[in-house]
Amino acid sequence: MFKLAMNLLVRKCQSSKFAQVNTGYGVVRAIHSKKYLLSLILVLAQPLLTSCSLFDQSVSGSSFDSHLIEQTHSVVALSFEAKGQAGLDRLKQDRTQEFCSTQRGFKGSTSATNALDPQSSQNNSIGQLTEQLRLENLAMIQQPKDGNYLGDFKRGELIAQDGRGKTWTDPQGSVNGGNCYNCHRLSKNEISYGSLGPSLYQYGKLRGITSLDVYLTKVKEGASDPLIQYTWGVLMNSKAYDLCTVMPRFGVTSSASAHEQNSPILTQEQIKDLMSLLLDPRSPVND
Amino acid sequence: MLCILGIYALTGSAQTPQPKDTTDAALAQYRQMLQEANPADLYVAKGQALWAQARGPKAQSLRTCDLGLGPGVVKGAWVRLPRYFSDTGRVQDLESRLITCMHDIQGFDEQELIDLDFSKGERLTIAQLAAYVSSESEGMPFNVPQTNPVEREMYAIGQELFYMRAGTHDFSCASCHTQDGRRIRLQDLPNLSTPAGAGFAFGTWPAYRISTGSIWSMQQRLADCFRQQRFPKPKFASPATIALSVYLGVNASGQVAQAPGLKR
Amino acid sequence: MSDPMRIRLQSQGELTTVKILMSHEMESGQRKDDSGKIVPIWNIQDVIATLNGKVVMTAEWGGGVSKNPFFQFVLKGTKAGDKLSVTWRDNRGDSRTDEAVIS
Amino acid sequence: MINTRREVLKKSALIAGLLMQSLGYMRSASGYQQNAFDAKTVLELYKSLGLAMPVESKQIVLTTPEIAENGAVVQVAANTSLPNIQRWIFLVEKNPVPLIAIFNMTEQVAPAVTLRCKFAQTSDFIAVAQLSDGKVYFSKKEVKVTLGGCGG
Repeated sequence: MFKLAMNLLVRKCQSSKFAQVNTGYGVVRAIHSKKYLLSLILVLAQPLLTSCSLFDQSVSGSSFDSHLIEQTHSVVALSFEAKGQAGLDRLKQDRTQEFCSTQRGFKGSTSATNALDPQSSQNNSIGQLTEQLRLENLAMIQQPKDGNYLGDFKRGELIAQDGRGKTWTDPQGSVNGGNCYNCHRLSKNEISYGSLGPSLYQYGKLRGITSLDVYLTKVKEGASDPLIQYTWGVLMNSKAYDLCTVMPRFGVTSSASAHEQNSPILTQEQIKDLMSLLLDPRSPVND
Repeated sequence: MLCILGIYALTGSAQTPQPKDTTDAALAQYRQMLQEANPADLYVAKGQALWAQARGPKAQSLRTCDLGLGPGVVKGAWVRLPRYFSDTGRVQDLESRLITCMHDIQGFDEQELIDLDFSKGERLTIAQLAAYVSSESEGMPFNVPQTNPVEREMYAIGQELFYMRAGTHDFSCASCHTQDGRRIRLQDLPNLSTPAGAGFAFGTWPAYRISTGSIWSMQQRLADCFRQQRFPKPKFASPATIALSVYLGVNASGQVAQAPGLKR
Repeated sequence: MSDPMRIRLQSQGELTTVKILMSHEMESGQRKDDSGKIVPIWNIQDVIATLNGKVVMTAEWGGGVSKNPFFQFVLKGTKAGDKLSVTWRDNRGDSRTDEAVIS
Repeated sequence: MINTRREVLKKSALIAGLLMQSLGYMRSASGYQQNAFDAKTVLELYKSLGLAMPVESKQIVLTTPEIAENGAVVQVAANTSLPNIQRWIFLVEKNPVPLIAIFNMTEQVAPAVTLRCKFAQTSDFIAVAQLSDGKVYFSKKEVKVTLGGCGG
């Protein structure tokens, strides 16, 4: 019965909002004229509020206006069209995306503060949710099938330079780039780098990989070496370390972001090449 | 576990001196040289001529087009857009309002204009008209109205959209545009949540794009942002893009209009 | 029909700086289209500037000049009322002349 | 802003006459030097223009950006204190076609010219000054062309 009521409400919401709007051009008029009716429905159906929305109130947190979020999603549904490989399914958010849409501080800073300080965060529900979602992301990380974490730094540099992939103008099935230079400084010679993320110049060198011997030892102990594990993990799924970081999850797909036959942005082989770019003492990053 | 991760955190300890200042200074020099003469002026001239020219199935000019300050008033109209129009019953940005005028006055088919590609045919016309109209507000402060409840609603929706994370890369507008002084590659990323950043962004489109050698409108700018965001394609003059424009325009309140701009 | 140039003049004493924006594709002849075919060169080849009917400068341009070209030079010994005329001609035989008067 | 642009009246006999005169001048006096614009290297280019090997001169001052955010539009300028300059030749050394432009100067213009040109990659910009006595000088400056935009 409850489910039926919810379904009815969903249909009610949709029919009231989609009435005049098949061009996507008259939506605001539609929202305007139906506004009070819609508000009334929402007030009467307070416990069912979220059924109009993609949002789950337990995820979005209580400080957000569910009516507004629901309106926003209606506007989104009317405003976008699938093009090339960019289908409308991309607008469906997973729990991490939903939650992080409500966390509005900037999360890509170069400061060392980790958003996941368990001391302060576990005292409140947002903190608990953050930790829960972070662990979900951590569980998504796969280790390399062959136990080898490293590839070729020269290929890694090309992947780091390449910012293409997954847009509606990129051909389906084309190889995606890593976008690394968009946000990070990596090598000494490339001056065209962004500053949304921290500098990764001398990433390996600054973390103790001072010689080829050290590097080769780490290669051997990849599965148990903390630096290898951390670097691999961040490249595979940055959200496992800092939930709302602006860095994409390069090696995993969540249930909701299971776009394009479930393919992550980068393959495991590409991520291995990026590992070498960051860690190999012969890489331009560690020059 | 978290302690170990902290030591190696990608954020933080890897800071080394970056030669950013010299690069930024050199880029500023490059941009300054091009500001001396902006090819967008060529499109302003075309837009001005198109505004006055009898065109469309009804062979009329746009001299009676109401951009919000009354029929035919162009000066100062752009810094008060998007706004609510009672004749259409919705909030419109400059480009959607131009479509209304081209339909009502000149007899063009609205849906055809919406379905065209950017930079082609009548859509290039719209971009040129937008360049002209925006140039007629040069130096004026933004004053995008929030008097009508629908205008306030559109602002709130625009803000939600700005922070909405989705797609293959988990990006939102906010991912790149909520901090001061950041770049993507060498391009400055304005902080669109501040008046200065929103003024710089909203107040300089339409702009001449060096990389494409053409005039780009705000609608085209937003569409390409969504492309890079790995979202599906926003429809031209769709409510989502207009809501975002309201968000940006209101955030830019008091900032001086400098369009048409010149961009990479 | 070609679009008009934008000519700006800034005089200081007897020197006048001439800034010209021209509307032209300036296709380099090096670029490939989506199907991989070279887009044929289409560029302004000749530019001529006259002051009161007398030639003061000519130029030959290749496909390496940027799209919507910007070109600046300085006239000497100018006075108010002098009339500058600028003409370009491209490799398709299209041409355009615009004028400006020194104030 | 000083803006005295005027649209040409297409039917003006005066302008039409001037146009004819101008084009006539261009064909007779200079003639487009296609060979020079076909040259693939700087040396080939000097040869096709019949120039002596230019000598580097500090009296040529170039104004170029150190870094170009986009190689499609790079503003370059040359000025000189050398006397009696007859021609400026602008080159971008590493372009597939190095020759950008030739300016034939007269005494009615100052020896300063500014132009926007394309850089296919990081390259030296070279400005060659040919004087009326036939002597040839040059100056060069590197412009770094960077990758830009989200697409890399």
